[in-house]
Amino acid sequence: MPSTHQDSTILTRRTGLTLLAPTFAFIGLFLLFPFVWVVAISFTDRTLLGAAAADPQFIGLDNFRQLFDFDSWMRSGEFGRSLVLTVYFVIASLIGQVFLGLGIALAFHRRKGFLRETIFTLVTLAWILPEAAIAFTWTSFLDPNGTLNTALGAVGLTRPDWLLDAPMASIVMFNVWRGTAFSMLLFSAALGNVRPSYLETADVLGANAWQRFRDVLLPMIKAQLATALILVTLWTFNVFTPFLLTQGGPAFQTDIMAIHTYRIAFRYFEFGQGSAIAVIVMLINFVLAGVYLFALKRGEGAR
Amino acid sequence: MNARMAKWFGALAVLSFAAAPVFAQGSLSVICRCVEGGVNAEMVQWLKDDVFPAFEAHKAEQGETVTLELVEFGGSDEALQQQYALDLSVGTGPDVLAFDGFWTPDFVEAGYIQPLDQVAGDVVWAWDGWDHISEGLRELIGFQGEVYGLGTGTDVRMIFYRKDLLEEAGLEVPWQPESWEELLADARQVRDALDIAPLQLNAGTAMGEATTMQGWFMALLGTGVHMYDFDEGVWIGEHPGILQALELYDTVYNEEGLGDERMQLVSQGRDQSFGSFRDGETAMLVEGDWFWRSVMAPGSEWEPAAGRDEVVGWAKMPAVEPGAGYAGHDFVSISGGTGFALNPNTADGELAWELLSFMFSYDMQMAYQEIQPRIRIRDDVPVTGDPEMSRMAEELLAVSTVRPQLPAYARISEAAQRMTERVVSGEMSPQEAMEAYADTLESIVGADNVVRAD
Amino acid sequence: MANVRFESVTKRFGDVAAVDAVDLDVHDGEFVCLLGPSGCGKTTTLRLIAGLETATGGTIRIGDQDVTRVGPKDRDVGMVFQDYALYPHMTLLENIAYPLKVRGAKLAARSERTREVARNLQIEHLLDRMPGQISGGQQQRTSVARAVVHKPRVFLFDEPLSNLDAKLRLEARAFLKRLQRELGVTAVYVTHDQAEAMALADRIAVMDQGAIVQIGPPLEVYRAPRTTFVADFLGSPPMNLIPVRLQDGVLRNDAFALPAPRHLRDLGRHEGQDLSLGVRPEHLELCDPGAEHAISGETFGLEPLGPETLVSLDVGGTLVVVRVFADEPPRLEGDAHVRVDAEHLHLFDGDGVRID
Amino acid sequence: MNLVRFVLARVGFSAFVAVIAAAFALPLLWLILAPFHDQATLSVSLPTNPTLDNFRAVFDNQFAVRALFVNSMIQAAGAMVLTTLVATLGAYALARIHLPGRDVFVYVLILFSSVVTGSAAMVPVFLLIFRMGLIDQHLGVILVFTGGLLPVALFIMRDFMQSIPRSYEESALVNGANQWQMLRDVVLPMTRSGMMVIGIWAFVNVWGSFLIPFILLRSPDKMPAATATYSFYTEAGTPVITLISAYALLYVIPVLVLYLFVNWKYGFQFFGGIKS
Repeated sequence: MPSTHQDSTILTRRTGLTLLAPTFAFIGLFLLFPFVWVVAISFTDRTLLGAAAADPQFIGLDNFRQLFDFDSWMRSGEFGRSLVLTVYFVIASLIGQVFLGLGIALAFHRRKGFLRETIFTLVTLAWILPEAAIAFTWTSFLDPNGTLNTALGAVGLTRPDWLLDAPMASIVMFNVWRGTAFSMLLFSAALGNVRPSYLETADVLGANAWQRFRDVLLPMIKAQLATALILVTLWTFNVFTPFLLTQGGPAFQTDIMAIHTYRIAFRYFEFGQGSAIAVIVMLINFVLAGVYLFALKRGEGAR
Repeated sequence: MNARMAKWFGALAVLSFAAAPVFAQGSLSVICRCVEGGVNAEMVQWLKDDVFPAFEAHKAEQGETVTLELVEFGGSDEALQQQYALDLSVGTGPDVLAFDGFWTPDFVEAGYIQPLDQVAGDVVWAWDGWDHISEGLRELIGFQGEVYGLGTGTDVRMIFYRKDLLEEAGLEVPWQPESWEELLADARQVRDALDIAPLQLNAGTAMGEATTMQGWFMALLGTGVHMYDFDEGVWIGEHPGILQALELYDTVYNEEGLGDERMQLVSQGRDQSFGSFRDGETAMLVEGDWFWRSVMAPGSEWEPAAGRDEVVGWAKMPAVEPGAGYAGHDFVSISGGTGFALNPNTADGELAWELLSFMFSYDMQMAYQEIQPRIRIRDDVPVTGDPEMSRMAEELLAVSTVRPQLPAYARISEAAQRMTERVVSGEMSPQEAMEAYADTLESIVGADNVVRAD
Repeated sequence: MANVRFESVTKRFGDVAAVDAVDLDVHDGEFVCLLGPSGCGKTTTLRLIAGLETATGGTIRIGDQDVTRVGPKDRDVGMVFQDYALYPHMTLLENIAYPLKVRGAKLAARSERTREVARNLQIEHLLDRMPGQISGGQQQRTSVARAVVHKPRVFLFDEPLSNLDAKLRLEARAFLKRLQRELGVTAVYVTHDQAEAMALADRIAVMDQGAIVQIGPPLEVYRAPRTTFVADFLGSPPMNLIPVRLQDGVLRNDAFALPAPRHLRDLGRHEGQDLSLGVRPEHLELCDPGAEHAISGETFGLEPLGPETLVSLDVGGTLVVVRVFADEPPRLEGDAHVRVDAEHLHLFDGDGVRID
Repeated sequence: MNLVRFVLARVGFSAFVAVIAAAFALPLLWLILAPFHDQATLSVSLPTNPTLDNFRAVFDNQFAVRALFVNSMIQAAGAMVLTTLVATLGAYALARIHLPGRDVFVYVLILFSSVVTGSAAMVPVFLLIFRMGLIDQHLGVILVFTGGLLPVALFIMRDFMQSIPRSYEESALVNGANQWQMLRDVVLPMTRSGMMVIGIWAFVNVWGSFLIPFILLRSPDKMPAATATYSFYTEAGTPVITLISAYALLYVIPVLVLYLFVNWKYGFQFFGGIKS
């Protein structure tokens, strides 16, 4: 019933707006303004260096047209290829992070103690340790003679040269390692809210583990699943850290969108074009978030 | 004197200082990509221990107080370039800027920097140092005949080789291939004898400009072609020479396994090539003199265990065949250079120039030479203390050329790196890679400014 | 102490009127229970008094003051929440003293008053504990202590006993009753439990769909429910309601025919109409088949409860419950027969309104 | 049969835990070992003659030491406090007052922030801070970070806010507290664990960031640790592994300490598991 009390007098509108004022100020200054600037600049040939820096011109949709130049856009290092690679990267990372995060959360659902603390701490550290430090240790981990291959060799598996032979797999692995904590914490909190009686009911009815998950837990964490999907998708689309491992290579095989944009904006200082990419990426993210939310709403409607 | 009095006196001192006549004092800041005890530590040492005290003393003799400040920049080259661009675009920044020569055109076109004489006035041309700087080196930091700064020095490129490995493979040392044919044949011999991939010619985008300078140019110039046609004023997009150079890469990395492509493609590849050379797994490595004087310097991380001077030799990079190289040379090399430019936003252009020219005085350059011997731009400053360095300067500067100082260079350089990467990784054939390169060129400078082989 | 007065108060959430033009007068020192099923508007009514909701229309007065637009902090009321809302980061002492603290009372005065109230509620020995460290009953008392500590003009209770188990609930009920008598404060108490309301209230206001259907002393409401809704809500088990038709002064149904009670003056107006016949289970009596005006039905179930037994009969498709006061449950099988005194019959018209 | 299943489940669980533990711990091995090698490489091995020389060399680099223990600390702590404060107040308001479209609002903000924190928005951010006169000041960095981190912080924080039963605040009001007393005495203490999560998250984001401090700061004595790592690179842009590894280890320690402290004191966890 409290949910109907939308206009509760806990906060007067005035206090509420006062509390929101700093938020609005920061958003206006440091989000809205740069955002509008980026959108505006995506229609110009603005650069940081060279003649166009001194006198940028409005060029309409040329930046976008150039990105979607279908003759060359699938070549290595070009926008189209980068988009395809990003889609691979996002889907693989998403599956990895969300499944692993959910798996760990489920494995330790209603468990306590040292084991849980250790695993949660390790996974969380992978998330929060600074990337400048992490990049080196991962380069070492993936080295042909690195820890990973040593471990693989010990159990009799092949020892690939990860960064050369399987660069995309490498950065997906890295990104899953880095990002699983968020899903894990999210699902762990969501599962914590499931009343034990629901599971016990399922037990009494003789459900096996999978049925218990599908019929009891899954419906209860559906909203969190959507959240995880949206945020992880968004973050993965924009994640730049793999740059520290591969710099987008070898041969642009890991030229994902953030790295691609970085190259255009930083190496070439082509801000117009870089902004155009940023705008497209945002539109894609916008659509994806919309799709997830729509699916969620429909799922709820059907229930 | 109690604390409160001290404060008052301090304030008074500041006031009187501020009220002093302008001509009697000034302050300047210098920025470089250098950190005490870190990157380019020698430059910090030179500036802080030699240049600054000497300049301050020099000005004090003239009755002027000058305070100098060094801004030690710890980021990458790209980052420094970007910071300059941002600062200069809003009219701030340190007075004297450490500057890479090939940045100049882009900065000029953006209107960020101005010629020395516009910043400091005609006093610039009265400097006696100009007599000791050759015509070609004056424009290390220049564009379209204007000079924006002074270069600290230049460099040359060559093939470094492991004497021990070559001997082991039955080659004669000192070694000097006269053609690509010979180079490849000798590399094969080492490969077969020692079962290693002996040769590294830089490729790919991961090492950035190092690929263009130590790899692409060294191959391309050997075919007699440059990236730019200076007579016609156009970029060369397609050319038999380009194809030939790409085929060299193809031969080395793909067809014959003479080189290990891994080191060219992964992000820490250049390091690995250093390590591989140190550990005797690479026998021939195309690098710049910096590799000799700094990377393998005695006592450093990358020095071979047996000692640099014992096991490392160097050979000139041959053209395809004698006389076929750029400008008809038998051997090829390319030179670049970094230096210092003046910030047009400086409060006192004349003073800034005074400092800059002081840094490039004979005495100061000799002092630098003691800290770090290398090829300086003053012809009266010899490379002291390292006979090999002197020999490199002597033999290679004669055949060396420079990059096109043009606004689009940075991007086109990247396109060339990408072209080599596409071939080395096997993504494209040399022909396809060249066509893609020409397409990129057209999108950067426009089809009118690119030559293609119809 | 003060009275509370609602004048045509309305509260809308969007299109829904949770409280619809309610008039209510709670006298000084009176204990009024708002009783009704969930969603009937009783909690909203309470929150309107507290100031946690702002009325969409009408006037609310506490004492002489018009508080319709006054914020909760200036209404000087005390409230016990359903979940107690004890601050988990404060000790019991800090929790109870909180109303004094925000009113600027000095620490010493705060502590003294808090101890006094705590002693009264027998939780003085717990004052240093955190809310998570005490039992539900103790939490409930702490919550009451916090509500009374600053001597508010009105007490508000929002189903304060619903989170307690049955035994504790009875205890707490008695305790609250005593406390209210001792303090003599004006209290408004929201519950959906009719027994609680009967036990505690001076007057019960039964609410349905945002309106007060009936208000009066518990027994009066029990004895003369204004509508079938009230009749059905009060009493456990509730009043039996059987559909009948009034024809020629006789109440007819497929299963029986009873003469209409004569004391109902307005009955004449309902001749030929479908009505509801109401009779409480305790007013039905098992009898022989041949007894006058006996109602027959098939035995449906027996629920022995100790001092009494509930017998349910299927009378022409309607389940009728009979309360039999006897230690030993009656032996019944097949058809059974009951009778009722005319004076205990209630009649409700087609709209469910009582016919007097 | 049941026993077999039980044993299998135990074994499966143990194997799962072992694999997860190894997968998340092994990549960190180098970070722990390399700094103690006299000649570090990218491969992992126990140092044969462990040395602290690398740390000594790192501490000789005044620039890097100052960057880590002063500048990074100021910027990360500053952004942490500001982000947490602004996000907590904002999220609370969003959770408790009805603004049309507030859910979409937060999502749109997150989308914006992903654009703005990317490299494309570097120039407007620089120009903005320049006009505000905050170039080369810690405050400029802190403000920009706060703006960038705010949307996600709001999003996560709102979850914590919504998990507080309203009755706590209502009881505070009925008890006579005004809105600010209610905020101070009830809301803020009750969302402390959420603030800790947001705080750590903001801290580590700033602690590890390179780009923003880099374009907004000028003096070397204000640069944070992420930029200082470059001072352990050679002229050619190749890392000096021995020093980098030692610096990297020093670099992670504050984050580690902060995390362990908060996890021990408040628990590092989300509340209801943020719903969209």
